Amino acid sequence: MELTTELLDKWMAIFAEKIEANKAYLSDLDTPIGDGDHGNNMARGMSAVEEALQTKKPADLTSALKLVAMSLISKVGGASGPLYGTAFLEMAKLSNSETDLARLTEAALLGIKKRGGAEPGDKTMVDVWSAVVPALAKGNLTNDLIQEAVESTKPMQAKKGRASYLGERSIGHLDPGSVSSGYLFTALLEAEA
Amino acid sequence: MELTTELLDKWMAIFAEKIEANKAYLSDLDTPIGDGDHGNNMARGMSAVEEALQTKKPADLTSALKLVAMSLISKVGGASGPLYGTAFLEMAKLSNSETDLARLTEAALLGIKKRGGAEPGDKTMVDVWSAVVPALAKGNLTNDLIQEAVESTKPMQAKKGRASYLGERSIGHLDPGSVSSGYLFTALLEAEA
Amino acid sequence: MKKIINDPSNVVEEMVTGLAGMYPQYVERIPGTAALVRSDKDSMTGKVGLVSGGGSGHEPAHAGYVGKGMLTAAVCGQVFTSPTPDQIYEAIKAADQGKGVFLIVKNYSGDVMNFDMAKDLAAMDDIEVRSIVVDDDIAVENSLYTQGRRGVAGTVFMHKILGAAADQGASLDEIEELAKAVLPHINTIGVALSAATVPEVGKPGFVLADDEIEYGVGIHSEPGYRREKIKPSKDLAQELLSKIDESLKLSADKKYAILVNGMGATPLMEQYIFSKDVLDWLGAKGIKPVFTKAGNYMTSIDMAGISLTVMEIVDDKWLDYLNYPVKTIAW
Amino acid sequence: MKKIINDPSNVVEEMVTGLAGMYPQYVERIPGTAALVRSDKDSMTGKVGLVSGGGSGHEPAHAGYVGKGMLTAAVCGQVFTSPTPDQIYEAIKAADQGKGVFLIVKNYSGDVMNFDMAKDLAAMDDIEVRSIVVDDDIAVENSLYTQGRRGVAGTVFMHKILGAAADQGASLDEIEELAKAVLPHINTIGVALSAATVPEVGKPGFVLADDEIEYGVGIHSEPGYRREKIKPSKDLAQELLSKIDESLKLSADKKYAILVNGMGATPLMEQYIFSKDVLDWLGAKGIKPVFTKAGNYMTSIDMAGISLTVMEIVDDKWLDYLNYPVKTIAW
Ligand SMILES: Nc1ncnc2c1ncn2[C@@H]1O[C@H](COP(=O)(O)OP(=O)(O)O)[C@@H](O)[C@H]1O
Ligand SMILES: Nc1ncnc2c1ncn2[C@@H]1O[C@H](COP(=O)(O)OP(=O)(O)O)[C@@H](O)[C@H]1O
Ligand SMILES: [Mg+2]
Ligand SMILES: [Mg+2]
Ligand SMILES: [Mg+2]
Ligand SMILES: [Mg+2]
Repeated sequence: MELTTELLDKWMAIFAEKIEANKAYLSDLDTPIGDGDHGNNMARGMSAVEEALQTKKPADLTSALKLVAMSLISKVGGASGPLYGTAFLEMAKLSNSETDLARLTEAALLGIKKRGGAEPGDKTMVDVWSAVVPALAKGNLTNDLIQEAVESTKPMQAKKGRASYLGERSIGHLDPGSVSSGYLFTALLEAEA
Repeated sequence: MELTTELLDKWMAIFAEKIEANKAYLSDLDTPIGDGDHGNNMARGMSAVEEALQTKKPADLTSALKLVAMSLISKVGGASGPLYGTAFLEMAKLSNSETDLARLTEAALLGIKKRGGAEPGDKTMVDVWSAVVPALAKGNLTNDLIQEAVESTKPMQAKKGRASYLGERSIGHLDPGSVSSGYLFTALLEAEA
Repeated sequence: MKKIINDPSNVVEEMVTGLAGMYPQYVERIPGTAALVRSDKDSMTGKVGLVSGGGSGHEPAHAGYVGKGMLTAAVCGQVFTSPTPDQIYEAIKAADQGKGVFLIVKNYSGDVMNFDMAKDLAAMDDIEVRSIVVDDDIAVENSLYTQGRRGVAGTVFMHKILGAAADQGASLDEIEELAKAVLPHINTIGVALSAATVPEVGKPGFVLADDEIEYGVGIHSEPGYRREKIKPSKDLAQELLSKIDESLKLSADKKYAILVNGMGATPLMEQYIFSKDVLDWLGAKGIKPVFTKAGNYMTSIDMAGISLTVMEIVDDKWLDYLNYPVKTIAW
Repeated sequence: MKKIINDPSNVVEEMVTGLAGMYPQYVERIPGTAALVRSDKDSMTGKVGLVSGGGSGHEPAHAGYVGKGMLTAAVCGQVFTSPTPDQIYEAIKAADQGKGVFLIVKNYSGDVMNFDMAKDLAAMDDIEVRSIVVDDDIAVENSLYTQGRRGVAGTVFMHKILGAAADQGASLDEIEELAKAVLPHINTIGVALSAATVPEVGKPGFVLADDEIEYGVGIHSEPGYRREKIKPSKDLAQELLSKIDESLKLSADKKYAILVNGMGATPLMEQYIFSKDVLDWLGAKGIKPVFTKAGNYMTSIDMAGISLTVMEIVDDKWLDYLNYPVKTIAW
């Protein structure tokens, strides 16, 4: 499937809505195994993304992706800011030559892994991204698959990010960044529909 | 009546006992209108006085009074230390030429007034001392007179010391320094008896 | 009471030992006392000695201000209790270089009397001693019929100004004159969010509800002049500044030094926010202070709260003194 | 939550304004950012720039260490939240004098990633940027399989040492080499009596009972390794020192620098008492530290508690760097 500026706009609008609606929930998830700010961080970032897209109306896909990336990078802070920012920046870079969503998200995932050094199983957003990206390539991404990937982080022990300080005590909690990444991809499915 | 080293020893021993027995009470009195340490201050001082008298065994009245003064001065601190210390220092100075208790306490009272600037009615130990000293001169000092002088500080508004910060709120409380001075003079009566 | 201490009755002894152990380059303990004198003896030669002190619990005051360009010695009393004359006397002797010694005393009856007695003791040694009694706390009505205003954070400005003058060779007469000239121009007032807990007492001096503050509390948790619901920092600044304004008649034509002082448990974050509100209030009046400082300078153990000191700089020399370099732990 | 603030969501903005307003002689705000750069531009000329920063709430870190001989610029993130790359990038640009810029980053995933991204941005401007990630908190097991040790109070020693070297003209290569050499010799560990309250959150990160303490708590109130009843200061010192001993193998033949650090609400009285206990413990082992300091250097808003940093001085030059004079608000 191809990413267009129209699709990106729709995607981001739906993602922003989901984040706003689940802001408190995301921060609550971040409380026992983090510092309780993931919802606020993401909400701050996505409202900046929405404002930037609406006021600057970027002409092409590359500028639009770059705008999303820069808004996230400069507004979210913490760990999730540079990670989400890197994801969109990598998509922006590739978008000059490639607009296939599977290829773009592959590049994004590579960027996230490089930026944060996390691998699948470390209880981070990488767990969701690395389940979703191959499914996108195969054209079989579903809400169920996303949900399963999100839930898979619950029994994991964190190896990266703040939750890793807790060692075994991180087990039994959903990873907040995985939950927000889940919203990102369900938003994509809804935008495509 | 004449002050001798024997009488002074007895006087101080009884005073020290009274202070020790009423340490908590004196500090409690100092809580609503002061900083809650008068009992501790006096107890620290009087145990130093007792130790000094017993270990150094001063040869004459002047050295004994000086020893009492220096022990109080160096151990009590706060407001009551220099006041009681000055009282005994003034007695020591005069004791070379004079051993009459009325004359000695007169000098002590003058010293207290000069050191602290308080006058009768200011709700300080001066209220007790200035009732007691003339009675000593007239030979009619009684426990009742002492008690009356102590009680007289209750309705007063403090004009000196920490309690004066409270203004009208100092009314209705006994002045802790007056209560300890009361013990000093009842101890004297007991020592003489 | 949850405190990092060993024995509540031994806190001053241990604190002084720790302080002297950590900062041998600045202070050394006078043997047999809880008083500290400058380690840098060369810096004292030929100069008037400056001695201050008081009850402990106000750290970094007073020992934190001992060093070249500021105090010569500081005496640490028991917690919130004036030091005794013998200790002050030892500090005077250690500070004396034949040019006389000047005492900076905060206006509490205990301090005033104990420092006075120490003065008497020193006089017997032919050490010339003068003193100033600092009473900058305008929360207390000044009156001939009470102990008068208390000495609080503004005392640190006095230390700094006299310290600079002494280091530049001012005589005892000149120091005394300077102290008297500066004194009426220093005004301080504070607000407390919670009271201090004296280790030996084990509970706070008073208890404020979770949403209550008290204006005008002293540095020993003496009661203030009004208790009310917590307000935004802006409003606290407004309250304290208007009291100071009444007293100093703040004007855009004059020069001011500002000290925002944390009481011990108040984070710098709050002190800087409050500082902004103070600068904004002054700015609206056209006043841009010529000297500003924020931090924990005259604390009240673990009290949460803040005090604001405003000093009118009547003579530009005073500003030079404030800016004069020092070697101390805490200025 | 009782705090001297106005709007919980605006504390960083107001704090930075207050700080810059109170200390114009040391720092100035980089327009449009929450970053502060040295006012003394002359002191920067021809020197490697040193930039640090992180979430706010650690005051006086990091802006309090900006000035000649120490940091060139500091970036203030939201409370306990890493600053964003664009802000760090502005600080890098302001600090760059053509000799390259060195970043001192505390080991938190957010900080590491945001500073890394800023580095990428600067690379596009042909500014040479290197960095060190400080991870001195030995309360956290060091492991390839976790984020690793956190960066805490020992970071201030890194600021000081690199700052002195930079001021003396060290090249970017030399600074990087020095940073790498120093890093493994800095060990820190702390104990908390209460947790910090982030203004926007409004309640403490965790709650300890009136007689409980927690060892190994981080500077964002991250959980520690053991919770138990409060102990005397001596025992706390013993616990923290024995952990450090395990890691550094303390020996009378080696030289050490010590930093006793208050977490924000802990009075200096307690810090000095704890310092005495630390010095006593070391003394019993025949160790007399060559550099010692106690105070609030890397705080956690209003957390009550203390941390102890021990650094082995492997090269005497490091001691010179620690003693090198600086012009900052807070060192
Ligand atoms: N190194 C990493 N690699 C990938 N994802 C990470 C990493 N560190 C943290 N995360 C993700 O970031 C999320 C936390 O984000 P957030 O709470 O906004 O930042 P912070 O931890 O700085 O407060 C985690 O739930 C996790 O999914
Ligand atoms: N200026 C003064 N003149 C006479 N007595 C005073 C004066 N100031 C205080 N006192 C006496 O001292 C007593 C308090 O002593 P204490 O509690 O030991 O000292 P502090 O007030 O320094 O804590 C008061 O109750 C009062 O009797
Ligand atoms: Mg978080
Ligand atoms: Mg008292
Ligand atoms: Mg007292
Ligand atoms: Mg965070």
